[in-house]
Amino acid sequence: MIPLGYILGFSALLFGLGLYGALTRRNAIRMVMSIELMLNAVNVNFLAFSRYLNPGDPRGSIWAIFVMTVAAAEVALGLAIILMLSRRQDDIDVDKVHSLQG
Amino acid sequence: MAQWAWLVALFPLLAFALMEVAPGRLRLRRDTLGTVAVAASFVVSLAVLVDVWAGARAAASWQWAQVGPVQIPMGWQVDPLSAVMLVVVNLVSLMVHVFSLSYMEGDVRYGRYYAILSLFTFSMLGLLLVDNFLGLFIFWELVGLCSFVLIGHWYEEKANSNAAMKAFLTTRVGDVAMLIGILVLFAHLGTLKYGDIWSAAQSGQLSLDVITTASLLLFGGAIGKSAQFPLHVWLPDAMAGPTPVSALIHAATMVAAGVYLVARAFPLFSLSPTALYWVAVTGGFTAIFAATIAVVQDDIKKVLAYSTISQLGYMFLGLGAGSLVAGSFHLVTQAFFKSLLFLAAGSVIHAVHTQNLHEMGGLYPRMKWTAWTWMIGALSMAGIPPLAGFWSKDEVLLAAYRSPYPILFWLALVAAFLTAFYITRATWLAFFGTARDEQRARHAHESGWRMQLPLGVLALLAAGAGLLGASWFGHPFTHFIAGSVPAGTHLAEPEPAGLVQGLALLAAVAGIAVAGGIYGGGWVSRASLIRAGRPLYVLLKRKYFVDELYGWVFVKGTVALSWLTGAFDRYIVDGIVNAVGWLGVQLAYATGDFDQAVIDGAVNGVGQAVEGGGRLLRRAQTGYVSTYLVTLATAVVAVLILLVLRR
Amino acid sequence: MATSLLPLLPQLLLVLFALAVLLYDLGNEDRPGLGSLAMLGPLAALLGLGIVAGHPGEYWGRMLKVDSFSLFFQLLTYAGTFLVILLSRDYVERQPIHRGEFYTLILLAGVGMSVMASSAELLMIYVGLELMSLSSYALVGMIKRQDQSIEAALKYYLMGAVTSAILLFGISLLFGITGTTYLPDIASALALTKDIQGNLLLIAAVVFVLAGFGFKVSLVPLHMWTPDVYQGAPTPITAFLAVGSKAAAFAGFIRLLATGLPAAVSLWQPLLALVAVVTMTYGNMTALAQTNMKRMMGYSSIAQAGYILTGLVVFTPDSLAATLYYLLAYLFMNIGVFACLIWVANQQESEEIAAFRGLGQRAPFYAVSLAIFFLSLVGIPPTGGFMGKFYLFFAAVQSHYVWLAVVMVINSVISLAYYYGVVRQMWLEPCLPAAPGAAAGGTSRWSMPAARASTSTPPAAASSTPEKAQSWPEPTKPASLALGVAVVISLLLVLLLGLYPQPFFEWVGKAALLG
Amino acid sequence: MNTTLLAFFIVAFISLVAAWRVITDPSILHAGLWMGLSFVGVAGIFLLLEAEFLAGVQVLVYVGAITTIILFGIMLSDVGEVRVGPEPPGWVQAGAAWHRGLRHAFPLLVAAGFAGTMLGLYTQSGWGQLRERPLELAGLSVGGIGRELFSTFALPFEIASLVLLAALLGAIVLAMREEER
Repeated sequence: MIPLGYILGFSALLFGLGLYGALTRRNAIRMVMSIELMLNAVNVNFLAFSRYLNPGDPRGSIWAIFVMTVAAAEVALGLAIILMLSRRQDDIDVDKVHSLQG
Repeated sequence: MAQWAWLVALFPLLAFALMEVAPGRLRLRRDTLGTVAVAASFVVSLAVLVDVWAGARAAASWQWAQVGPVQIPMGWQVDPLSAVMLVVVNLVSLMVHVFSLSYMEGDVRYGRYYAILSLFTFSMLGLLLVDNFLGLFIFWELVGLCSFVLIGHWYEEKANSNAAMKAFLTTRVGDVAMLIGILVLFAHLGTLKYGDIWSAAQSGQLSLDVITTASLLLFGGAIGKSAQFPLHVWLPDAMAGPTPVSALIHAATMVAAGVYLVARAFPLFSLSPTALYWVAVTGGFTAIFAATIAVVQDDIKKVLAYSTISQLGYMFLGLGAGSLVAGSFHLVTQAFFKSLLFLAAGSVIHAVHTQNLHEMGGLYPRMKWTAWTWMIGALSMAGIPPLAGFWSKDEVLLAAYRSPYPILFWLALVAAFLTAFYITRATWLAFFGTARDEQRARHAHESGWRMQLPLGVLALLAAGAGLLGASWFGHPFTHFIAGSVPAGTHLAEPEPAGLVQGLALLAAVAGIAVAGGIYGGGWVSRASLIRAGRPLYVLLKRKYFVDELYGWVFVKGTVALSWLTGAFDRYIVDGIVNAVGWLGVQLAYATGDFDQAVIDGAVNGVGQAVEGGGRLLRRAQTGYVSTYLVTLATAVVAVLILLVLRR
Repeated sequence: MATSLLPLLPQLLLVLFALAVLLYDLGNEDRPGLGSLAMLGPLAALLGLGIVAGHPGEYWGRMLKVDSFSLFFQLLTYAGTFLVILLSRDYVERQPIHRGEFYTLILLAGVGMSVMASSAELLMIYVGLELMSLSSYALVGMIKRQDQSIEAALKYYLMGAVTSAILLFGISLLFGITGTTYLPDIASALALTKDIQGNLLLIAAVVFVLAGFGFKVSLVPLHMWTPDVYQGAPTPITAFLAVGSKAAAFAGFIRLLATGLPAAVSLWQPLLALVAVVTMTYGNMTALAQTNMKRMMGYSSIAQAGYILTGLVVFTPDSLAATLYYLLAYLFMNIGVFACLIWVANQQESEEIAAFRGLGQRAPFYAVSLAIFFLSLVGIPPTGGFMGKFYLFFAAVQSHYVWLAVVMVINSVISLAYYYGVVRQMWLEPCLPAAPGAAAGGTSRWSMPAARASTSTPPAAASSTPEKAQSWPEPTKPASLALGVAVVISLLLVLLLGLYPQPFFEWVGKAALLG
Repeated sequence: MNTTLLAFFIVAFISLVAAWRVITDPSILHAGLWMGLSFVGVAGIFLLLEAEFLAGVQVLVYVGAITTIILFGIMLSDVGEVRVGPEPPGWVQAGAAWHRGLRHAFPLLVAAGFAGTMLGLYTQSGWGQLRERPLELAGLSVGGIGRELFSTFALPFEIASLVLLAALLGAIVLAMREEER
């Protein structure tokens, strides 16, 4: 079978990729997508732990369901904010938004 | 009567509250309200003192709060030390209230001035009455707050509000140490009450290290509040406030709170030779340090400000030398003569509208009352018997003389000389000689009874209060004040020494004489020497019948003599006087420069460094969300890697 | 009754009022009394809290915990929510804000906060945190006509989402290590672990989880959203973030550390000690260089978070109680400051510190109150802030964290300088004339749609002659009663906490046991 | 190498490559689609973990809902890819340098540092080579999850609905076009 370490490694890489995207991209929507990748990695973690370390305890699955729910809500709200931004300026470059500083 | 002592603090508090909420008509009479309240307080405090003198004590305490197993009490107590201070504070405050009726008349914030004065009086009395360190700290901050508001009374002038801020910030530096000192005691003993702490310390519950640490930290607060080196820089600036405020807060009461703190905590300090040593050294150094600066000040209030710093140094010297009496006695007499000097200076300033000594002069004929009362204060401070300052300064010098560090005695003696010197100089420049500003001098006049009465009362006390501690009456003050510390406290009350008294008097007289010589153009100068020689010359001429030869010899001899005396005068006396003067002035400028460049610079520099750091740190806040995210993630991952690698 | 609705009463009432406000807003064009309806929500919740207080225990499958700790933070939350709505009443009239949604979201965020405080299950804490956060993101961006508001919302959202993912990653590791997310079970599982120090995965989990909570309470270096969001958000929301959000996050933080990770104290204690020192110093120093009042309060709140954190670092029953006491005082002094700020901003149409010029003459009541709130923030007696700091110092010194106490005291001296900057403006500088945009209406970023402006501003503003515009102090708008009430409430409590702390000491002492 | 492991490698590889493309694909629209693929890959992992229900939910919520919302968002905001704009203003030279350094050097280091450290930790701990334990179907079955969700976790479930309400409300208010009055 698949060793637990492989799955955790996959999730760490996925999370790292998401983190990299969130840190480097200037397009707000792309940043949101990267954050979703990170959340997916977390879900993989939850399920893996649930499956390997606590079989029979549904807590991991339930966490995953909650994370998905909240993620959906988060994306909806985030897109609304980005939409608002796109109406004020022509693109959604987060680096163009820096009037608050110092 | 002692059990009613809390009334003393109540009156000014009520007055303040009334002033703040009073409706229309009453609001206009805030001056009367404040004065009456302080007068009532004064009467009560007097009764309390009489009672306490007769042996009465009173205290009350209740539990204010409880933190886990630790109780925080709140309460008040009267003992000889606080009873005496209550009277002093009330009296000076009353005099300042009366004086201000005239001095502050027509001021834009006249009503507020009285309100804050009442609040200050309340806080100061509360500081004296409380029986625990937490209460002390609270009132300590409150008086600081009132001082802040009053220094900045004329805040339209930017310099004034800067001075207020400087005072507040500088004293807060000391407060940091003090609060930590209090907490150290609290953490070790679980109590804040004076009595409990004293008995715990004396019964050996605290190690010597803890006692020394706590004492020195507490002393940090005293250094700030009592403007000792190196935290003294705020006091001269605090002269930006109205002069009566300087008399009350920055001469007689609030600045004395530091001395009061050390005197109050004397049972603790006296257990630690190290702590006492540092108190004495700080005091002794500050005494001479500030005195030399006072010598060259041109602003009459600045002279008095440095003088106050110097005198407070004396008090710490006395306490540090192990004599509770010396410190507290000088505290009392200084309160009288220094507030007197400030109020007299206020009277002068009110009359001539300048604070510059070089724009005064020749005021004596027009302001005799002010001049005489000033001179009583000046002589008292210089230490001329039998005025109050003589007796208390004598105690300090004696304590220093008998202490393990006699070098401090000689320092104090030089400071005594300088004290006499600068106060005489100021006296001369202000009241005597020719008027250097005719315009101002011509319009100078006394300002009515409301300003003259306080001067008179304080002059009486500056002259007579010393008798309380005079050896002529068997040191009644010594026995009285000893009742304010627990029985086991080690009090070094040295026997009088004629040598010390003699030297002190000599220093005072010499100071007055040298100053009179230099500034008054008195007997020391060439002209007066010749005048002094002339009777001899005439006498000789009369006694020995005039012979031509003798005549010729005498004429020639006289000429030769006069040339000789002239040469002596020109080269020797002048030289010495000039050298002394020059040295003094140089020293004063040097210390003054040091004060301004180094100490002020350091204080300001720390402020600028902090602010500059703030500006630099601001740069990191670029406004780019990606910067923020990278910083955040870097921090988290870096901490993770560091922690992991450390295992 | 394990699933009784009774222990949920306060939260339920809050939700009910949130829905009522929403429905009323939908169904009614004029919406009179909308603010009052919203204000009733937290008041009702407070009443409900009184009933719940008699029923401590765990309900709903251990998801809901009613103990003195949760009661304390619920009370803090509801009081904060109430005061924030009080602050908003005037504000929303002057800004292009959708009032119904605004109040609803405030109430929902309040529910999130109270959920965070009243559970020992990480899942509940997480869901509560997200409810609070999502509502806050939206609330921050509510002034849609202002670029700064949008910018603040965007920054807050992006950073919040990333941190939330990091927090979740940490929780998942914790779940992997202990097999549970119920804090007491985590604690007992960790208690069996022999080598806590050497458990590297636990280190990773703790670091990530701390980052998640540290972000919400704005600890350096996770603080960078704070000044920007504080400045850009609608002012009542800034106050809400400063008091409500921070208190709730600290509730979760304390619960996590004290209930879940006490066994790992050697892991997080040194780390948090360092962070606390850096946080207070950074916040105070950077605040010195600010010119915008809200931004300055942002940095001030960072510094305050550092003070509060010391209570967790010391980690004794006394220090936790001190933390709670400080949070209590912190609530009222901050609300007070923001109430004064809103008042001034209404008058001057500016939130710069310079707008406080001459306030001492123009409005002595607000000026003196603000000065007292500042004294409390600095920690000068006789205010609640002093008592809180004193308590914290005491707890620190008692546990031989003297150096931490020293750093705190020195920091409070630094903080004096920037608060003084405002005080100086109030008394030293002459009055400003009324902002030029005030009468003309329509150019400044404070302007509102003409339609609403004409209904809400008195005709005096339109007909004011040039001479009258020159002669300040003639307030252009009537002073708001609600703001005055908020100031008075805060003032009373700040002084009460400073002068009569005993009942509060007892209360926080009990709450800090987390029993 | 057995088939499960092989399947895992394939799925994981697809998912990671898709994730990489999310970040790097020049077209934002394509990036959205890549994200959907990555989510499908994660659903595949769930399947391999024998969490069929979760895999289904993953496809429904992530691939079905979230990817769609994001694609809609891309269309609605009607913006192309962000082009490199001007560098930050000069007044924050120090800040700007910091910023540039952060932008170009740090993120890779941070992300790699994160993934590397975590991989190292997993290898060191006992988890690395841990194989599956016998599956107790009761726990992970749809019925088991459902029962738990509506008994033990009923309260957070209700609060999650409030989260959705708040997000919905916020989204509507923020995205609503103001009619210019």
